[in-house]
Amino acid sequence: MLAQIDTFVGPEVGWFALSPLLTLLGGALGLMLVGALTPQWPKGLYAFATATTAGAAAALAMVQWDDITDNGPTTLVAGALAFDTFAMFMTITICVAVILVSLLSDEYLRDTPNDGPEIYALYLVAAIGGIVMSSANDLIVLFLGLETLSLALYVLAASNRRSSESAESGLKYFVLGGFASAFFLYGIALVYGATGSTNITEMVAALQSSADLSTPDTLALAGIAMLIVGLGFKVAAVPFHVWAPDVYQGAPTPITAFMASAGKAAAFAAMLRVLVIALPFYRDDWRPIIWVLALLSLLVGSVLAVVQTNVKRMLAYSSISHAGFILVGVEAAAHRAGEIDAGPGMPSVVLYLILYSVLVIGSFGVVTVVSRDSDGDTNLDAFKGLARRRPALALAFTVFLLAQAGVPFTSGFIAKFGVIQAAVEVDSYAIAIIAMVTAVVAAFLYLRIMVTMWLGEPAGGDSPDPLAVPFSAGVAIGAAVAFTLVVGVLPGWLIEAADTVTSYAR
Amino acid sequence: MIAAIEPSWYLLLAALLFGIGAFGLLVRRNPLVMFMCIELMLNAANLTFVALATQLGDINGQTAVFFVMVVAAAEVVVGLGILVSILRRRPGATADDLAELKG
Amino acid sequence: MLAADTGPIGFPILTALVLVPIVGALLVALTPKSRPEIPKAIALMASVGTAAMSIWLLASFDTGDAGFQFVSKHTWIEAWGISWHLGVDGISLFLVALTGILFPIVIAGIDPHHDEKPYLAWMLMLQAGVMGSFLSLDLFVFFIFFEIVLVPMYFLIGGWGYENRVYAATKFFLYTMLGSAFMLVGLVATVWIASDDLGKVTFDLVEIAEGADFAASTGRWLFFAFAIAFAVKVPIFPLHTWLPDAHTQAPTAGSVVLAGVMLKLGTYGLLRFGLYLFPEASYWSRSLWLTLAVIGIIYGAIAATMQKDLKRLIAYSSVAHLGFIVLGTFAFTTQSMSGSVIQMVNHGVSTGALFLFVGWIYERRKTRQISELNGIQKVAPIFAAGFMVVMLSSIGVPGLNGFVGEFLILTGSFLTARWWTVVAAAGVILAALYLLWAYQRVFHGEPDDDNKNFPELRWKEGLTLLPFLGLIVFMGVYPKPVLDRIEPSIDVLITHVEEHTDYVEPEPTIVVGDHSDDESGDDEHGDDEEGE
Amino acid sequence: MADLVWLIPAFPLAGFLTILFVGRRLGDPKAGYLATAAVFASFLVGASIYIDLLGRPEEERETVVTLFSWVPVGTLQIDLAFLADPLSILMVLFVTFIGGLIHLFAVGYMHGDPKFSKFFLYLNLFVFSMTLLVLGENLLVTFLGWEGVGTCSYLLIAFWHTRESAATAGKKAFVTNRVGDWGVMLAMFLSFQAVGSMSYSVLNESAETGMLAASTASAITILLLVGAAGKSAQLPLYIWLPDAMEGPTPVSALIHAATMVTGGVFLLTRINPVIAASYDWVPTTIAWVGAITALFAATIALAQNDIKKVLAYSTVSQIGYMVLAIGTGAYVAAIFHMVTHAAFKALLFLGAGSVIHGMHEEQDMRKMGALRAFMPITAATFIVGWLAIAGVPPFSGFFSKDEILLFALADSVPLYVVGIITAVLTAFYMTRQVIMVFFGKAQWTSLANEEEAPEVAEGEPPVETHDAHGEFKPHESPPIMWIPLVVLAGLAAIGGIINLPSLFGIPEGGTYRLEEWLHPVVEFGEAEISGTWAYDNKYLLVAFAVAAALGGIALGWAVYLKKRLKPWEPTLFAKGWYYDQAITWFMGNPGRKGFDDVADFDQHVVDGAVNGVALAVKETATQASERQSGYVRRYAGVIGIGVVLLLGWFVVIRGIL
Repeated sequence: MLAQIDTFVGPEVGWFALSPLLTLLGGALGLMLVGALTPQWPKGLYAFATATTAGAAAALAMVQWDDITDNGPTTLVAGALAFDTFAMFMTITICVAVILVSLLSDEYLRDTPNDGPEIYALYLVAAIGGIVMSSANDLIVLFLGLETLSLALYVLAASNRRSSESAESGLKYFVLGGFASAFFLYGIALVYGATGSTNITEMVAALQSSADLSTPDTLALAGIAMLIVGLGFKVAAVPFHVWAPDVYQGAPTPITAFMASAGKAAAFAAMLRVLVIALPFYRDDWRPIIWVLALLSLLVGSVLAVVQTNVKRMLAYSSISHAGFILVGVEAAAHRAGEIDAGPGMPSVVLYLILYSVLVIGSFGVVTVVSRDSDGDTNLDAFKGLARRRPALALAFTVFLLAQAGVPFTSGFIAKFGVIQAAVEVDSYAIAIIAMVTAVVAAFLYLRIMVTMWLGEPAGGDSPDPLAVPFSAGVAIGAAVAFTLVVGVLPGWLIEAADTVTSYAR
Repeated sequence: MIAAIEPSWYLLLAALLFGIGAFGLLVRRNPLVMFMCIELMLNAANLTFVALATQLGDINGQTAVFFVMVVAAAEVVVGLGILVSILRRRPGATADDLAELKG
Repeated sequence: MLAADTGPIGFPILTALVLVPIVGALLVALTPKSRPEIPKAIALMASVGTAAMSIWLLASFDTGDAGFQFVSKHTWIEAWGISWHLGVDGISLFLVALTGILFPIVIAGIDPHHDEKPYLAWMLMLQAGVMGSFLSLDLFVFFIFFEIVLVPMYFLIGGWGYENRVYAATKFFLYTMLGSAFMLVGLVATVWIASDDLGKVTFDLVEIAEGADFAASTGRWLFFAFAIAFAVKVPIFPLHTWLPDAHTQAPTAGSVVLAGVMLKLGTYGLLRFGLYLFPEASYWSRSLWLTLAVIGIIYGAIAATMQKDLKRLIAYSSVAHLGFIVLGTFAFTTQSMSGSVIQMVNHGVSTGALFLFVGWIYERRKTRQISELNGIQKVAPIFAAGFMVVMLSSIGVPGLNGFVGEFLILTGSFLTARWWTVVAAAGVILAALYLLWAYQRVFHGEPDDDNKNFPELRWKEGLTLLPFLGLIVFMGVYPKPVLDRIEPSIDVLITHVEEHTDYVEPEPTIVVGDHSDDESGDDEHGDDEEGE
Repeated sequence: MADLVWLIPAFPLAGFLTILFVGRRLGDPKAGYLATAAVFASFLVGASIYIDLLGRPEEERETVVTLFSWVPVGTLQIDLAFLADPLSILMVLFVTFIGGLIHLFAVGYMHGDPKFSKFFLYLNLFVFSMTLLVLGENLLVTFLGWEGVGTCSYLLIAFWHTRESAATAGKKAFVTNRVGDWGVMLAMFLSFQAVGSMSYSVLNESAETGMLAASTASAITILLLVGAAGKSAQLPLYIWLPDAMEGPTPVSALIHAATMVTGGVFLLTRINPVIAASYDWVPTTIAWVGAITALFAATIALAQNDIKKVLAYSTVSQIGYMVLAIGTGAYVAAIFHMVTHAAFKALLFLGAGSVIHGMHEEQDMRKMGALRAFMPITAATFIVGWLAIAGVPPFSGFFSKDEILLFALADSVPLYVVGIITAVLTAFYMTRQVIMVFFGKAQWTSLANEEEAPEVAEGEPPVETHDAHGEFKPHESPPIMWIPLVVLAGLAAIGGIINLPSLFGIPEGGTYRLEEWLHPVVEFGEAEISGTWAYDNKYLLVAFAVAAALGGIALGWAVYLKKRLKPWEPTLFAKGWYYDQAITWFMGNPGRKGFDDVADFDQHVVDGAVNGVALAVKETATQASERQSGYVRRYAGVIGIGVVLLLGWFVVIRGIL
C-alpha cells in the first residue's frame, strides 16, 4: 500500500458508469444556479425539472443495468464505488422516489408558500447521497453519502419556516442524527483499525487472509456495534427509532414521504453493504442483533401505532414495523452472507424497499392532499368521510393501506411474502411468525383509518364540500396506485430483477 | 520519535473524548453546547483514525480525517441554520422546550 | 389426485368463473353515479353469467373421474415457482356450484338499502375470492384468494351491517388474518421443505402432495400451521367467537354468503390442504379434531339455546353444524367424508335460508330479539311455513337435505370414532331443542300489538326462497347424483391417506344377503376398490 | 299386484300435495273428503295386495319394491325400497282403514275451523309417513317415516299454536321423541358396522344364521328399545303423550292411540330375530319395561278427570302390554293387541271427541254425566269400546290381552301378576270413566252457567255458537261423526276373530289366523310355549282374565255409580307420581342453569379472552407511547442505552467470552 504513495496514479473514472449520479448532480446544481439567476419559474416547472432529472438518471441506471448483466459487476473510482445491479436497483428506487415526491411537493410548496429551487435541489442532493450510500465500496465514501443524505434531510425537515413543528422536527432529527453518525464514524474508525482499510474489498481480503477468527478482534467487534448503531438509527430500528415519529409528524408531509422512502431505502442498502457484503465473517456476531432489532421494531412499531390519533404519526410507527419486516429479510440474508449462493435474503430486502417506497409515498401523498384542505391538520378526524368527499382518493388510500397490511393482489403482499420466504428458507421460522402476527396488530391501524374514511361522517354533514386534488399530486398518487396493483398481480419481472442483486461487486 | 508514547494512549484519549461528547449531549440543555458535543465526538473519531493510521502506517486513515472535517463543518452550518430559525421564533429556547411532538 | 394432467379444455371455464365476477366488479365500480340502475344490471349479468357457467360445469362434469377436471395451468410467477393452476373435483365441484348459484340469488333478492354501487362491487369481489379459493390447486393462489376474501366481507359488514358493525368487522378481519398468518409461514415452509424431495421450488398442490414425503415431525408442524387458519375460518371451538358477532352484525346478504360458502373455506381447506397435503399429520392428530368437533357440536347447540338474538342463535347453530363436518372429515371413512362434503352444501343452503328469514324479520320489525317477536304464524302463515321447512331441514329431519349429510357423517364416523359419534348424535336432540324453542317463541302464541301487522311473505321474497326450498327437498330425497360425483374423489383421498399412514379404512363385514340391492351395492364397491 | 305397494304411500302424498297447493281453494269440507279419499285409496291398494299375498305360498309372501337408490356411498347402499310382507301389509291395512275412518270423523269435527284444510294437509302427510314407516325395507326408510310421523305429530299437537300449552306440548313431543331417535340412529350405525347394511332382510338373516354376535344383537335391540320407548311412550320417555292431548281429538285418536305410538312395537317385531339372537336378559328387560309402564300408567289413569287424559294414560298402559308381549316373545299377540287396541282405542277417543263436541269443548268428566240420553249413539259405541278394553269376552280386547297374559305367565309369574293387576285396574278406571260420562247425575246442568273459561282455552275456534249461558244442552254429533264410531264399534266388538285361540271348541280353521299369516315374519308362535304350565292350563287363565275384567268393572260400578265405597284417587296418582313434574323441574332449573352457564362461559371466558388480548395490546400501547416523551435528550438517552447494550453484546459476550 505504501507503494501507492510513491507512484501516485490517478484513478481512472468510468464517467459513463457514473452518469446517473452526474445527472442528478447536474440537475441539483442547475436548479440552484439557474433558479438563483432567474425570477420565479412558472408553476410546476421546478417539480417538473426535478422529476425529469431523476427520470433521466433512472433511465441511465437502467442502461447501466444491461451493461452490468452483460459484463458482470465491477468497482469504480479506484474501488470507491461498486458498480453492480444492487447499486443500480437502489439508484432506480431512489430516483422513482424523487420523481413521485417532487410531483407531490409541487402544489404543497406553493401553498406553504415555499416554492423555489431549493427544496427540489435538496431532493436531488439527498438522492445523490442515498445513491452513494447504496453503491459505496468504501466505508468513508459510505459515510460521506450518509452525511450528504442526512444533511439534506435535516434541512428539508425544517424547511417549513412557518411551522414550529417543522423546526422542532428538524432540530431533533439533526441532533440525534449527528449523534448517531458520530457513532457510525467512530465505528468506521475502529473497524479500520481492525482491518487496516476502509475499502470493503480490502477489508474482506484482510479478514480472509487473517488466519483465524477464533480469537475475535474486540476492536472490530466494537466497531461493528457502533456501525449498527448508526445504521439502525437511519433505518429507524427500535431502539434507535425514537426520532422517527416526531420527525415524520413534524416535517412537511412530502418531505416525510421522502424520508420514509428514499431515506429508508438508502439506509437499508448501506446496511446490506456494510454488514452482509463487508463483514460476512462476523455474521454470527451481528446476526442475533439484527434478529433482536427486527423483533423490537415489529413489536413497538405495530403496537404503538394502535393508539395514535395523528395519521402521519400512525404511518411513522407503521414504517417502523415495516423496518422490522425488512430487518427480517436482512437477518435472512445474514445466514448466507458471503456465500456463493446468497439465498433470497438480499433480493427480498431490495424488493421490499422499492415496493414500500412507492406505497409510503402514495400514502403520504394522500395525507398531503387531505391536509392541504384541512390547513395542515393531519389528525384522523380530517379523514372522516373522505369517501364521500373524494371517493377516488379514499379508494387510493384504501389500496395503499391494504397493501401495507399485506393483503394479496397488492405489492405489499408480494413484499411481505418475499421476506417471509427468505426467512423460512433459512429456517428462521420464529421471526417469520412473529412478523406475520405483528402484521395483524398493525392491520388494526390500517382498518381504523379505512373505517374513518368510509364510515365516518364528513365535517360538511350530508353535503360535504368535495376535496380538490391537485393535478401533479393526483398523477403521483395514481401512478403509485397503478404500480401497487400491477406489481400485486404481475410481480414476476420485478422479482427477477431483484434476484440479480446477489451478484454484487466487492 | 513518538515511540515513547504508546499508540494505544491515543486511542484511549479518543475514546475518552468520544464518551465526554456523548455524555455532554445527554446532560446539556443548550442546543449550541449539544452541537459542540457532537463536534467533539466527531473529532474523537478523527483522532482515532489518525492514531490507527500511524499505527498501521497507512495513509488512507489520515486522508479520511479531512473528509470528516468537511462533513463536520457542513453539519455545523446546517445545525446553526436550523437553530437560528428556531431561536428567532422563541429566543432562548432550550432543547427541553422543544417537545411539542410526542406520544 | 392423479388426473391433474388432463390438459386445459378449449374454453378456460374455471378461469372465467373467477374473472367474470372481478370484471363485473370493476365495471360496477366504474359506472357513473348519475345512472344508479346500471350497476345492478351489470352485477346481475356478471353473477348470473357465473351461475350459468357453474351449472354448465355441473352438467359436463365427468362423474366417474376422481381426479381434477377442467384443469387450467399457466406459469404465473416463475421466479417463485408459482403457477395459475385451477381445477375442480368431486370435493370442490358442489361448493363451486353453490357459490355460483348463491350470489345471483342474493344480489337479486336482497336490497342493501343504501350505497348500492359499492355494495354490488364488493359482493362480486367476494364471489370471485370464494370461487378462486375453491378452484385453486396452487398453494400461493389458494392463499391469496383465501386472504382476499376478507376485504370485501370486511367492507360489507362494516358498510352495510347493523349497530355494532365496526367492532364485528374488525374482529372478523383480524381474527381470520391471525389464522392465515400462521398458514402463510407454514405454506412457504412446506414449499421449501418439499423442494428437497421434488428437486425444485413449486407451489403446486398436486406435485407437492404426490411428490413430497414429509418427516412425521415436520409434517405435523406444517399441518398445524395450516390447520390453525382453517380452524379459525370454520370455526372450530374455541376459535369461534368471531362468528356470532360477524353473523349478527353482517347485512342479510353477508350472513347468507358467510354461512353459505365462506365458512366452507375452512372445512374445504382442511380436506384439500390438510388431509391431502399432510395425511400423516392429520391422521395422527385426528383425536384432537374429533374431540374439538364434538365439543363444538354440543357446546354450540347449548350456547345457541340460550341466545336472545335470533341471528346469534343461528350463528351458534352453525358452530354446531360445522362440528359435524369436521367430525366427518377426521373420521376418514368414505361415508363420513362424503357426508362432510355434502353437508357443506346442505348447511350452506339451510342456514343461508334461515338467515334470509331473519333478515326479512328484521326488515319488518327492526329487531332480532326473540323476546320482541311472537305469534307471527297467526298473521303470516306462509312466512312461518317457509321458516318451518327450512328449520326442519336444519334440525335434520329425514327427507330434507340436512339429514343426508348428518346421517352419512355419523354412520361413517361410527366405524372409526364410535364414542365420539355417540355423543355427537346427541347433538341432534339439542338441535331440535333450540330451534323448536326459538320457533315457538317467535311464531307460536298470540301476536301482540307490535306483531299484529307482521307482513306476509312477499312475492320477491318467495322467489328468492324458492331455489333454497327446491334444493332442500331435492337433496334430501335424491342425493345420489351429488354423492356419485363426490365419492370417487373421496375414495382417492382416503387411499392417499392409507398410503401415507398405517390407517386402513374399516370395511363393515358384509353379510351377502339374498337381497339383490345389497349385492349390487357390494359390486359397486368392488369397482371402487379396483378404481383406487 | 304387490309390486304396486308404492301406491300405498303415493296416494296420501298426492293428497298432501294437492291440499298443499289448492287446499285453501278446496276449503271446508272438500279438502277433508279429498284427504279421506286418498287414505281409503291406499287402504284399497293394501287390501288388494293382501289378497295377492294370500294367494301365494307362505314363503313367497314377500315382495321388495325398490324405487331408487337413496343414499349410496361406498359399502353403504341404501335404497328407497318398500317391503310388502304379511306384517307390513297388516299394518297398512289397519293404519289406512282406521286412519280413513278418523279422517272422516275429522271432517265433521274440524268443521268450521279456519285452518280446516291445513289440518288435513298434516293428516295426509302423517298417513304418508306412517305408511313409509311400516313399509320400509330397511331401517333408514322406516326412520324416514319414523321422523316424519314425529314431525307431523309435532305439527298437529301444536295445531292450535296460539295456545301456549299446545305449542309447548308439541315441542315436548318432538324433543322427547328425538331422544328415542338417538337410539334408533345408533342402532342403524351399529347395524351397518356389523352387517354392512341396514336392510331388515340382511340384518334378520344374519341374526338367524348366527353371524350377528350376541353382544351386537343385544346392543341393537336395547338401542331400538330406547327408540321404541320414545315413540311408543314407554317409561322413561312416556311424558310427552299425555301432553299431546292438547291436539285436536282426531289427532289423539289417530296418532296418539291407533297408529304412530305403535311404531315402536312394530319396529321391535320387525327385528324379532335380532332380539332372539341377543342375550337372555334383553327380552326380559323389554318385558319389564312394558309391564312396569302398563301398571304405572294404569294407576295414573285411575285418578284423571280429563276425559282425554284418562284415555291417554290407558293408551300408555295398553302399549305397555304390547311391549311386555314383545319381551315374552309373543310377537303375534303384540300385533294382535295392537290391532284390536287400534280399533277400540280409536273408538274411545273419537267417542270422547264426540262427547267433547257435544259438550261444547268441555273435557272435565266431573262436569259430565248421564249423557247417554243426549247422545245415545256415542254412548252405545263408547260402551262397546269400554267392554273391549276391559277385556270382557267376546269383545276383541279379551282375546288379545288373554294371549299376552298367557305368554307372560309362560315367561315368568311376576310378569303375569303385574299384567293381571293392570287388567283389573284397566277395567276399573274405564268403568269409572264410562259412569262419570254417561251414567249417574248430570253435573253439567248445575255447572251450565258457571264460567268454564279455564277449560276452554282461548284461541280454540268454537265449533258452533257458544250458548253456554242460558239453556245448555248436550247434543248428539252429526252422522259424519257417528258413522265412523259405529264402524269402529263393530271392529272393536268382533276384532277378536282374526286370531281366535283354540278354545271352546272353535274349529281349527278359525284359530290362529293372524299367527299363521304372520308366520313368515315371526316364527315364534304359541307352539313354542306348549308344554309350559301356563299352556296346559289355558282355561284357568281365561277364567282369571274374565274374573279380573268383571271384578274391575264391578268395583268401579260399586264405587262410582252405587257409591258403595268411597272413591280412592290419591294425589300421587293424579299427579302421575310426580314423574313429569320432576323432569320439568330438572329441565327448568338445574338444566337451564347449566345451559346459561355455558352461554356465559362462552361470552365471558372464550370471547373474553379474545377481547382481553385486544385490550392488553391497547394498554401496552398507551403505556409505551407515554415513554415517547418528546424530549430530545431522553431520546438520545434511549439511543445511548442501545449503544451500551450493543457494546455489551459485541465486546463482552462475543468478544471476551
